Amino acid sequence: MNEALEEILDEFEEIEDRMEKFEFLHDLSDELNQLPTEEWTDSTRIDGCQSEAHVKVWIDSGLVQFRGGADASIVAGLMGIISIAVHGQTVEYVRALQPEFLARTGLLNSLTPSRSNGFRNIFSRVKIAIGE
Amino acid sequence: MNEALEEILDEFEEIEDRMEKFEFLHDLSDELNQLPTEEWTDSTRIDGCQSEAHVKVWIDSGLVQFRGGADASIVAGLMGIISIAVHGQTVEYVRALQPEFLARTGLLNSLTPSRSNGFRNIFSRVKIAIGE
Amino acid sequence: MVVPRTDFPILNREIHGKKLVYLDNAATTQKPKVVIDAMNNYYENYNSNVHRAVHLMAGEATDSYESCRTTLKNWFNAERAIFTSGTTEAINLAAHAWGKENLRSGDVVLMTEMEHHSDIVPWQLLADDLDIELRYIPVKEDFTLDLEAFDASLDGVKLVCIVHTSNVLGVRNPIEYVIEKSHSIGAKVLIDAAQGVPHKQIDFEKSGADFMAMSAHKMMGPTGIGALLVTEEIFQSMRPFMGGGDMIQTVTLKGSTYQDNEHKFEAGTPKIAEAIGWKAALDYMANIDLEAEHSRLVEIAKWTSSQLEDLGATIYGRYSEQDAAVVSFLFDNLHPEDLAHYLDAMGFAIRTGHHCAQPLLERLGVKGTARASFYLYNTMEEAVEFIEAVKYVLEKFG
Amino acid sequence: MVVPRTDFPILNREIHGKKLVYLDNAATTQKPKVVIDAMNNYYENYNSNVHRAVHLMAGEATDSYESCRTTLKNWFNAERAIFTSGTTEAINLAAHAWGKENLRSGDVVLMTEMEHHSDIVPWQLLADDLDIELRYIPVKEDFTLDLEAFDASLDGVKLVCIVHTSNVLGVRNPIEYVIEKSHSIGAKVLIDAAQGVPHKQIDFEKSGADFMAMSAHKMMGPTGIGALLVTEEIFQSMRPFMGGGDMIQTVTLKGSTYQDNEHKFEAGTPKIAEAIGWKAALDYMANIDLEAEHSRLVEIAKWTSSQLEDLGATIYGRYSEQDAAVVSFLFDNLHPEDLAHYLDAMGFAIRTGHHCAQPLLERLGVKGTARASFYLYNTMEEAVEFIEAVKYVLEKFG
Ligand SMILES: Cc1ncc(COP(=O)(O)O)c(C=O)c1O
Ligand SMILES: Cc1ncc(COP(=O)(O)O)c(C=O)c1O
Repeated sequence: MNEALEEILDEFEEIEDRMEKFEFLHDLSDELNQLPTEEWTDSTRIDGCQSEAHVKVWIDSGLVQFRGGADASIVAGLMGIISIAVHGQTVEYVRALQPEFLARTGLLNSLTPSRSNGFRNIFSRVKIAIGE
Repeated sequence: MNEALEEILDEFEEIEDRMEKFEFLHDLSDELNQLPTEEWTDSTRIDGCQSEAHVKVWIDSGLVQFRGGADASIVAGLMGIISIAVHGQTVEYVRALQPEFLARTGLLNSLTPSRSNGFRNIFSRVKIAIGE
Repeated sequence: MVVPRTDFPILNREIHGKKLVYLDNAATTQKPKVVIDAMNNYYENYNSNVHRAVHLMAGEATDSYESCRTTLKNWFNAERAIFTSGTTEAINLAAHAWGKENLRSGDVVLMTEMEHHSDIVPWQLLADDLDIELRYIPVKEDFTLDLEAFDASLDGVKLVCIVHTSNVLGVRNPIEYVIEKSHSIGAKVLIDAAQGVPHKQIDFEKSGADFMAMSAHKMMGPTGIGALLVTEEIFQSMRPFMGGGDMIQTVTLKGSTYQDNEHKFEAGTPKIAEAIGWKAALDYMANIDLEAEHSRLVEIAKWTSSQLEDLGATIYGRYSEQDAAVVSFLFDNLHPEDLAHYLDAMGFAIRTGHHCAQPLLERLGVKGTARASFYLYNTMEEAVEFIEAVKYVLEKFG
Repeated sequence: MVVPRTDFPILNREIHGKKLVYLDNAATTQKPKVVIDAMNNYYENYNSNVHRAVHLMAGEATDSYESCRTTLKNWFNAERAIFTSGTTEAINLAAHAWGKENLRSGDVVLMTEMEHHSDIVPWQLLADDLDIELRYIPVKEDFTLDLEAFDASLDGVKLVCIVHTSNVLGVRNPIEYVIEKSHSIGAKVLIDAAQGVPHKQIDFEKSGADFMAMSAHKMMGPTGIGALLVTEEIFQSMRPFMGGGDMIQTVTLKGSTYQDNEHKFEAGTPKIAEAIGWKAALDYMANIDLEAEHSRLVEIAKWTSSQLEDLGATIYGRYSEQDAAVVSFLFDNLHPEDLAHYLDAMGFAIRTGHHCAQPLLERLGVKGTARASFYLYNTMEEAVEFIEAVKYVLEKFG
């Protein structure tokens, strides 16, 4: 796990109050390279969010590129974390990364990939993009 | 309720041991006017017994006539009780009779008319025969 | 009067360290202890298969199971009550067992835009098989059905499928009018009563409906069971849907004959514990003054909606006396999914999304709503706390 | 080793003042406390609808519900596990969702004379709709399938439906042979594993079967739930059976698109508490040495059958190592229904009748049998008591 990600997850673990966690998460959406709404298509859409959530993941010179956008701010914040986790990282590094790190935020009410849980689906999209 | 029936039900209530109840019941099948097996037809068949159970009920000069036959002896015994209850009685009398008296034997495990509970179905057949 | 909250063990639950305020009752309701206990008692004292064996526990289980049917028939004044796994299976049963037998090429099934997916998709699937036409009664700006459009759509209609009370709007539909009008042209009427039966004791026979579908879990009963009520006339015109044990009279290699009672449509080992739990829920409801409770809840919903409106929300509903205490709303500047997460952090359970009624939401011009739905154990205090919480969220994230 | 009988609250039950000896396990099994507790825990602490809401309890309920699927898939090594209300609905699902889509006029479905009604009637109903032919593999004098007749019946066969273990005879069928042979002519195979799965951990993928149906209640789980296991290939060739909530991706008035996972075949609010209870049962089984237990039970059955034979009974079964501990028997001079009543008076629960397998009983030339079936919590002592009780009955009423 890269240092920036470690720091953020440590920070989440330190915050006890769930609303404060959300405030912190809110700020993380700034870390996200925005995928402009013009580029939102069926193929960028993430299932399982009740909001519109889109990501685009590709590999450039062996490094994972991540852009995202969402109309719900919590989803955008989680995209921010995922971006910190994978954007600009090597494919090998991302391959080794397991989605469980998201649980350390303490914000996931459910671990099942499903309609109400797009968070994991976002990360799955990354995994698919690197050919897993 | 006629006297003979009352006596029998009292007797059942006095016997505590269930096996003894069954022995007593066994003897009651002798009280039954037999419906000869030659007369067993689809229309005499009682549903809900696992055994072959047949009854024929008709009215003669205003009095209910009951004949029955069964290859299981408990069913034959219960037919014996029903015969004591209704055979030779007036239609009015039988109309007033409710199947609940059978419960006083303490032998019914279930009160629901169903596949495993032909006893009530036998009595229903009597009720149908008198036009209820 | 509120039902004793202590009857519901789950209400002591803490959510993220906060007291639970459960406002997702249109999705499923909580269970009183008597319901849980009735099922435990079955499993701990007389668990047995039904209808089949002569031993004592089989008799007890059969009596208990069938007494749920009796209770259900009495509660709804219905001639026939077929157990299903819920509203959805009940409507699918109607589509297969009645629709396939009784609808012909060119016949029309008329639904409403307000239907839950469970009362749309079975008919779409049926239309794939039979060459029938599907039509929909539109919803007006005031969230009620367009009855003029209904009147004008009846040509060729053989079946009208209508939701008693909308799970999104809380609006209670004029089923009396729809039934009368439909019958006058010889069409049958199916009522999706999933959201109607939890709040009101409906007289099925008096309603004149031909079919009525419901789920136990939305009326304090367990998951996994529901029912289709039908008239005797409909019952006699239904063909077996699923085949198997318990629904047959005789089976030979050449063919089978079927039971002539409800078992005909209840293939296999039935939902025994579930029926027993449902009966306990109905018995529990019988002790509640449902009409008074309903008024109380609608008042709470009305108050809640007006407060939300004051806070800037758009409200989807009207809260007349007969409607359900379901408040659908949206804020311009706060995504409902975010709101639901923030509220969850404070202990409030609400639902957001399309509520399995996408056509209705499309008509409303939105992708989803936030929905707070109230039930017997909810209090005005909880509504007040809910509004406070929404205010807090708006201040912080709005 | 016997599983701790104290794990099963019901075993303390008294029947007519006598200790319960429950020998009706082929009809349904008793539940260990952990199963009952798991469902209570759901209802008392996180009852909520699944897949739909973001609040905490919805997440917990969804995780629990889906983890039952994971446990099930792992236990059986299956790619796809679709929840149904039981074996019967599972087979009906196969008939509707796969059969209707993949069978053509003239195709043959081959069954056995040993099938439970649940694996006969769905195909008879399907044959009413499609112009398909039904054939049956006969049962031989030694209570096994006539495999030569099977080999000779394969012409035109597209699907073979076979019971893993007979609920009447206890005979375990040579499904390996049947699967291999069927696949060699391109036919699919459906296994009715209702009586197989309680006794043995079956590797679905390794078995090569295409479909496998089962009920939770026969393996210590609750009523109201079961599953159809299918291969990915079959899964992809199945069309939705029932329509409604949870199985759709999008619904419009024009038509709908469906989920691409198992939810596609699980319309409506699922059997949530039931899935949670079933998982607890599977977890409980995982701690039992099933193979050793199975040998122990077959030994008991073999002993029981030989004792009954000594008492003059005709025995329908053979008790080889792989068979189930199910003893079907008949006395010439004592009607089975009478016997069951007398035994009930002494606390013994056995089953009598046609066991939902009328074609098999017709082949055996009898109307019904008495059946004692043993499960994990039964002991050799109980078998001894059972034989004593039968002797007593014979002396008194035989
Ligand atoms: C071999 C067999 N198949 C199917 C079934 C039907 O199972 P269920 O009634 O749980 O659907 C049973 C049990 O009765 C059975 O023993
Ligand atoms: C109006 C309406 N109809 C049908 C359903 C479906 O009920 P179930 O999921 O219990 O089958 C629901 C609940 O989700 C509903 O609110």
